[in-house]
Amino acid sequence: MTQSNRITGGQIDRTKTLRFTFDGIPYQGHPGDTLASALLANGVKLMGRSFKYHRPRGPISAGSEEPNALVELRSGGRQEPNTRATVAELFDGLTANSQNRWPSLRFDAMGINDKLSTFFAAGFYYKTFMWPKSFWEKLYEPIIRRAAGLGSVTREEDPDNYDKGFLHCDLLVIGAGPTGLMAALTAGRAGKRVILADEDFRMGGRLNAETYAVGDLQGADWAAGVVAELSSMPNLRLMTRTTVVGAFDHGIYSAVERVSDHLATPTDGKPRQILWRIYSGKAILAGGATERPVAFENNDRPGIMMAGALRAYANRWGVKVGERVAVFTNNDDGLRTALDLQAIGVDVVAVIDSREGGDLLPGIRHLQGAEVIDTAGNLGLKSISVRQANGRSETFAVDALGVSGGWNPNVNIHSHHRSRPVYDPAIAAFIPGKDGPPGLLVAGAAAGQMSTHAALKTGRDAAIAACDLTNGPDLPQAEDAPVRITPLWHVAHGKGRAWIDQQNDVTVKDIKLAKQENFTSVEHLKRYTTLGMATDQGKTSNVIGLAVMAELTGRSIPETGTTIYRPPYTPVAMGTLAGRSRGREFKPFRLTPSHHWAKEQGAIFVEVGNWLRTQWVPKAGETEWRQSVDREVLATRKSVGICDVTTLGKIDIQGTDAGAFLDRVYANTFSTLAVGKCRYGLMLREDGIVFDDGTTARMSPSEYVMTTTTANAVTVFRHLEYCRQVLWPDMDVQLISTTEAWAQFSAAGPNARNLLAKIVDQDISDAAFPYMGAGNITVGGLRARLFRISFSGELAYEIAVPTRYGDALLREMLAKGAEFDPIVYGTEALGVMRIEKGHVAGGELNGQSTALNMGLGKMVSKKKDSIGMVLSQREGMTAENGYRLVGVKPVDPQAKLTAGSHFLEKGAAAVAANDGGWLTSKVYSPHLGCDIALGYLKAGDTKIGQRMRIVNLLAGLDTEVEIISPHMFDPEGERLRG
Amino acid sequence: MASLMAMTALGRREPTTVTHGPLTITERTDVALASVAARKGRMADLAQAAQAAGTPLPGPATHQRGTPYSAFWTAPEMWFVEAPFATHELIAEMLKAALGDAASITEQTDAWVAFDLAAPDLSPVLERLCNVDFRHVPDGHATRTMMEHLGVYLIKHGPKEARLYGPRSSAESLLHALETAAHSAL
Amino acid sequence: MIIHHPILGPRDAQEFVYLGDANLIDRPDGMTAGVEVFHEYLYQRTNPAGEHQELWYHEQGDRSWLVITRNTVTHEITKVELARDVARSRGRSK
Amino acid sequence: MRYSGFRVIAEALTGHKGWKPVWRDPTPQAEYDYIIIGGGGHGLATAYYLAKEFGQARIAVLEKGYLGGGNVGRNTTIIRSNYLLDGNEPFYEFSLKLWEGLEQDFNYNAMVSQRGIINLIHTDAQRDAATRRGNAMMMHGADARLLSREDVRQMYPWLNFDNARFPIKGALMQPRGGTVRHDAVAWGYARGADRRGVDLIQNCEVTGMRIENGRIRGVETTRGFIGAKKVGVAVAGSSSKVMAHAGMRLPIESHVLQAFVSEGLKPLIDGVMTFGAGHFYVSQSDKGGLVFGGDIDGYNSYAQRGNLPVIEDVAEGGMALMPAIGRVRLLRSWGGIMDMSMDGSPIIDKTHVEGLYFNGGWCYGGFKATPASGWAFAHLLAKDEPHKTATAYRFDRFHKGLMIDEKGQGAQPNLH
Repeated sequence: MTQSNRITGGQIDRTKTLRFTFDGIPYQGHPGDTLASALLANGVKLMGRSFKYHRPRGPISAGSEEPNALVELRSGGRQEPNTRATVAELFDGLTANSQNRWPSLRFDAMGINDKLSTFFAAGFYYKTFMWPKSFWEKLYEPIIRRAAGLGSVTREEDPDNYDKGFLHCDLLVIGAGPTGLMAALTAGRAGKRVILADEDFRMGGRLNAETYAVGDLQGADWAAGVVAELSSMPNLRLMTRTTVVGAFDHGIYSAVERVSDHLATPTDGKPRQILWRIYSGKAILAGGATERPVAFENNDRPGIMMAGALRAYANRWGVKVGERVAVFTNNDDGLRTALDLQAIGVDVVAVIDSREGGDLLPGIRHLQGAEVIDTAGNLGLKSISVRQANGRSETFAVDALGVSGGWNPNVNIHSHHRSRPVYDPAIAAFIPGKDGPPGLLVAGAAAGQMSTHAALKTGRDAAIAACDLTNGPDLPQAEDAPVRITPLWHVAHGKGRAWIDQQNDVTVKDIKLAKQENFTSVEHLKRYTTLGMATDQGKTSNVIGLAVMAELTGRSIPETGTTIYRPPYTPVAMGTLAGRSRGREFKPFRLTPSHHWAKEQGAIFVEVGNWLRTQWVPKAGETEWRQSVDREVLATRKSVGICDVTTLGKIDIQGTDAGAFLDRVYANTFSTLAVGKCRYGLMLREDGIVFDDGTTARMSPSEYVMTTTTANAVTVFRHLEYCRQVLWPDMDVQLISTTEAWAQFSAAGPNARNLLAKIVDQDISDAAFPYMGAGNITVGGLRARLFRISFSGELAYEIAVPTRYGDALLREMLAKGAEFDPIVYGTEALGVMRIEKGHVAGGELNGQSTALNMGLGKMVSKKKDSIGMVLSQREGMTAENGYRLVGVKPVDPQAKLTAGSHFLEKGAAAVAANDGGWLTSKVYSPHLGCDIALGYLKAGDTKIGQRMRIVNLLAGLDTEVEIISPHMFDPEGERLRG
Repeated sequence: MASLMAMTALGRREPTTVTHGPLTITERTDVALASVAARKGRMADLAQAAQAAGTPLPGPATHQRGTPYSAFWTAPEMWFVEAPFATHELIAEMLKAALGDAASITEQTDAWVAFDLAAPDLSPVLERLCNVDFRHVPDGHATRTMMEHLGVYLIKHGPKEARLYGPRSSAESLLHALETAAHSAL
Repeated sequence: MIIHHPILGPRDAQEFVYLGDANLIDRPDGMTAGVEVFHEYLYQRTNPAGEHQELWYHEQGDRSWLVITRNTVTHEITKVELARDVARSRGRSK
Repeated sequence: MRYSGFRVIAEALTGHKGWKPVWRDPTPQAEYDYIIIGGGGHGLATAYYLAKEFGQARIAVLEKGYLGGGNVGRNTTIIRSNYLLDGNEPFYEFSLKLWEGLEQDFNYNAMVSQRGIINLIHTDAQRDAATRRGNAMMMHGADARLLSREDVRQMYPWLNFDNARFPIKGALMQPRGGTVRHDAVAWGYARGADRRGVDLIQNCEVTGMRIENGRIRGVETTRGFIGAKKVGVAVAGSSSKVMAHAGMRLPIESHVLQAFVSEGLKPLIDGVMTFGAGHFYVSQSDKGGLVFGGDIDGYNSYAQRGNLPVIEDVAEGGMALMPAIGRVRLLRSWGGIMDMSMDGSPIIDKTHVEGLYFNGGWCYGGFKATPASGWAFAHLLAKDEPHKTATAYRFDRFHKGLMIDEKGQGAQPNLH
């Protein structure tokens, strides 16, 4: 199809032709086109359907404020719903489809809603669909949900990459129109580090859409010249296709750079978009202004658009939207459109000017004191009805109408800190109020300075102020026309609907109804009618909406107030906000020193925080995980097993006060611990709840090595720093984490010592290295550490070497100890053995339990002050019948237990009143030959030996169990002292 | 000295070098590292001993080169000291001998993976990874920062070269992040 | 937010971990104070809408605990001190 | 006037001339029996139930801004009763039952929609905790189901099952959980209260409390002194500010919680879903927008706006769970001020001042609690004793060591 509406001029490259399709129909355009300008050039005005009434719609703007021309861009995993055709850059092979219509854009069955619109008044759904009760979820809501929404989402993963980054500058200039260019030029020439960002793919802003001159150049050419100079400055960073979307605290702004959206697919896996966090000294908002419509009957037909947009399509894109055009305006800017269009030979049928008096435009039918009262044309504008000053009405056959209700400064970013814009009657619009983001200046049209001269001047002056300069460049000559406007918000006429928020189908009638029902506060108006809640966030509708409410209530616009804009300025893709943190890269991996060995063995890994730990190591022939775990447990208890325990937190604590410090942070005492020994330590929070536990060894009079649980390594370290810096700042204590510096392995089982004896250079006989001994040793001359501690209840040691030797140490232990058939066990077997021994871990250390609950009450020393000691004595935490840790086994050894099941007395109903507690951890014990568990049971210490039930209502399980001591294996601990 | 064979943080026998266009990333396994923290009220003694031992103790956010010891500031009255691994595998013991009880000294060599970054201009890659104003900060700037959820130390030796210390267990994730950023930016 | 670290200068607040009201510095002595006093210390907050002194930890930095004076309505930060110095000035020692 | 489908049709055919104001704009009287400070969800619900269920008269609600302008107007609209602890579960289950009959009760369609909520499970420890929780819920008469990985996959096959850093292993589901049109809740209660004679007074900020010999006499406001026999405070987010008028410090900090909505989309998610390996929860509104959120910003704030790191953190969680939403656009973000309490659970209690009652500390639990909170607070105000489902929500629980700490985080509000 030929570009029937393409005319001469504009900033498009006619030497290249781009092919694209819309709803499957092929069209052609040129580089420099947007999807909207290209479709208009091909005579296509109908681009979408509205949300509620499914009214046929075309674009009303040429920018990011567009509420109507939303399409599904691209396809497959790249399908992009709700994309504004007015900012989608044309590329060869672009495919777009209309959305929210069925079966087709021209014939949309849901158009029936428009005929029934009287039943769909604002908030009607709050008043009905309530009977019968069940019908809402079964009937009404499913229908509403199916009908709702605009574009549709793919179910495929987005194939493109996204990236993030950080930028720093003295001055961030938001918007590269005349204001922003002048500001950047001023600061740039002064040598400041400047970032100039603009959402458009061509800098120059409105100058690209206007015909008038700056200096002795066309505005667009002047802009190109400035851009060229700025590009040559090393201290300048020009960012086109970059929208500053949010203003955050202390000069931080977020910006989205669309790196590849103008390409069919990103080149070579480069990011589609980048989220930049910009750290600015100062910032200047030079975001320009947005033209707003006037509400009149049927003002939403394809072909009716903002006068400035009509002008932009002609001047920038060489497109005449219509053959016979009219303009409806309440201000001088609308007249520009008429003159520009006339100048390029478009038939301007009439200018409908709602104002009385003033000069008449030469050579154009200029009707003053007139208003457009209605329009006709279903899928595209055919005619408009005009009521003239004398009351006579006349109909004009036109296929395009430009509407100008005045221009709203783009205050959005300035209100991101909840600063309320203030009304300026001189331009009949809101300008930035007080208490905007500190360091943010506003200039040009965004500040209500509407002429080109004012833009250039305030842009320069803002840069001078922001950068503490004394002067700036001379200003080129430019038009300085005053704003002449007589506010007209809506045309009072007839019974038809006059649209205010076109996407959400909010009409003047809805505002009237809201007023009638006393939803008169602007917040209620917005929430009740959905005014300004659409994808354009009310850029074209909010102001006229509240102005109409002001008229209806007889209040002034300032009295009526305004809502504020929230981030983001324009919608931002989730992928961009997530950046590289996706899929497997969501969080970094932490790998243990034995990871590569375990991978060779085909081990199964489990996520523990960011760590990947070996869960079990299957051997040939093992088909079910329990086989592997049982084998690992039995082999360990029979001979020796090795487990990588590197993930446990290790903290080096040094200083002459280290012992006294540990007495404060642990509930039990460490200052009395002998050098070369270690001790189990219990750490409380200040509220008396158990925080963490682990063994801590004294390596020298002034050096301790603390171990923490894997889960709390970071929080314990933070807590210790807090204690030494904030609570006891004069204690001589220094801390550093050594978690990753040492590869640490547990060797457990009757042959643990025999195996290690073959590895280490020192005598580790029971006499030389007794239970709970600790010390520095060597392994073949290599510095190492040995701790005789046991989590499994076996004769056990933990041996540590510098991490780089961890893999070799493991292989060495397996090789040199071969005669003992050592096995490597994972976290599952570890869990089995610690539960058999009744040691608390994750399930018991739940942040809700006291030492008393765990049966460790005696460990909390009252002889000294320690974190949590006092508050652990509160009545509610020391009750006789409180939870106590118990062991549990089923009466029938075949019966299965589930962690999370609850205790009930025999015969008691499964209701909360009878809830006795719950199972915290459960495993199968190959030694006891049945499931065993630990649990917190009310007054559990008095119930040892009793029979109870544990129920799991989720699985319908109800099992008789025996309450036993948590120390289910070798309760006397003979093995570990062996 | 040890009979055990070392494995690099990336799980190989030999240090890894990867290049992405102009960027070269080199894993450094030949650096010994230890933390040195002044004991309470002993800063003067430490400074004296350090000077005698030829151990620089630079000011905040600074790295200072020396022979055999280089060092960078990590916290108030605390530094990381670097030395050649071949001669200083026992760096902690050596420093203890040199600095006495004026400081708490802890082995850190294997707590970290070290990457050297080299390119005609490192800023385009680093600005994708961390909020350090790499273009702006002076040579010898040493700071802790975050890259892809990982806490790292970044030392700027010049616009073309930097040293990165990251948590050893996440060496592969960190390298992946560096390569991804390089691919994206260069 | 940007926190002007007394030693390191401006740093992104993302590097810090927040704890809360700086009155947590004034921990009572557990050997003399009872539940009453500790309850007041640990649980009760002034929670002002305005200037607030609060504890932040530079976890992804130099591990300093800081006392930051920040306006909870505007987020403006007017003062940043090392918590250790503040603690000493409030009479804390060993 | 009574709302109904018939009424909607009749009005439509007669040009909607008959619709009456949903509430009056009364001028404050000199004195009331009950003054409720706070015209948000909880305050309006309290007034509604005081009038309707407890037969009280002469009630006023004082709102400093507009009705429903508190957190009821800025939240993610989720209702559920999937709590673990005895102190909480009966109360939230009571609330869910009230939700289930709410629209017929106050004759306003708040679109209570029980499309189910699932909490995803990614580790064995999470499954154990979910089992404990699910059983606790069922023992309190609530509904719960434990879903397998395959169950979840059947519901949402397009979630990240094959390339996940923390694979989905199942979920705890509460089929009766869901969402409600949040503004409509405030409007429905307001309309219901107004029709029962409650004076809803907007733009009326409380600036002081008149307390004589330990008894409340009334409140100073921007519209003058208003006397009252009893005063109930329900201003979550501003609790510390208001209670300071009575010289009280609270076990509460104010924190900002951001929430987000995407552009309107054709149906993608039916129910509510929470990610178990990151800070992300999501549902889809009847209008088509994805409504989602994550963790609080984490520092004391009254600013009603948040910062970028949390937005990124939430988006990372969203993309990790739902790789298909890469091109879905975040449309709007907002911030609500939460009363973060010292154990993550609320307070509904008397104070040391006779006649002064407090309702707050809701953390993120506030919206779903609205009906029960209003009912229980009305009960306390009218009968001077706590409602049976709210007996644990006392000030002195911290002193006695009876914290209701669902997350086990202890006395640090920003971790709850």
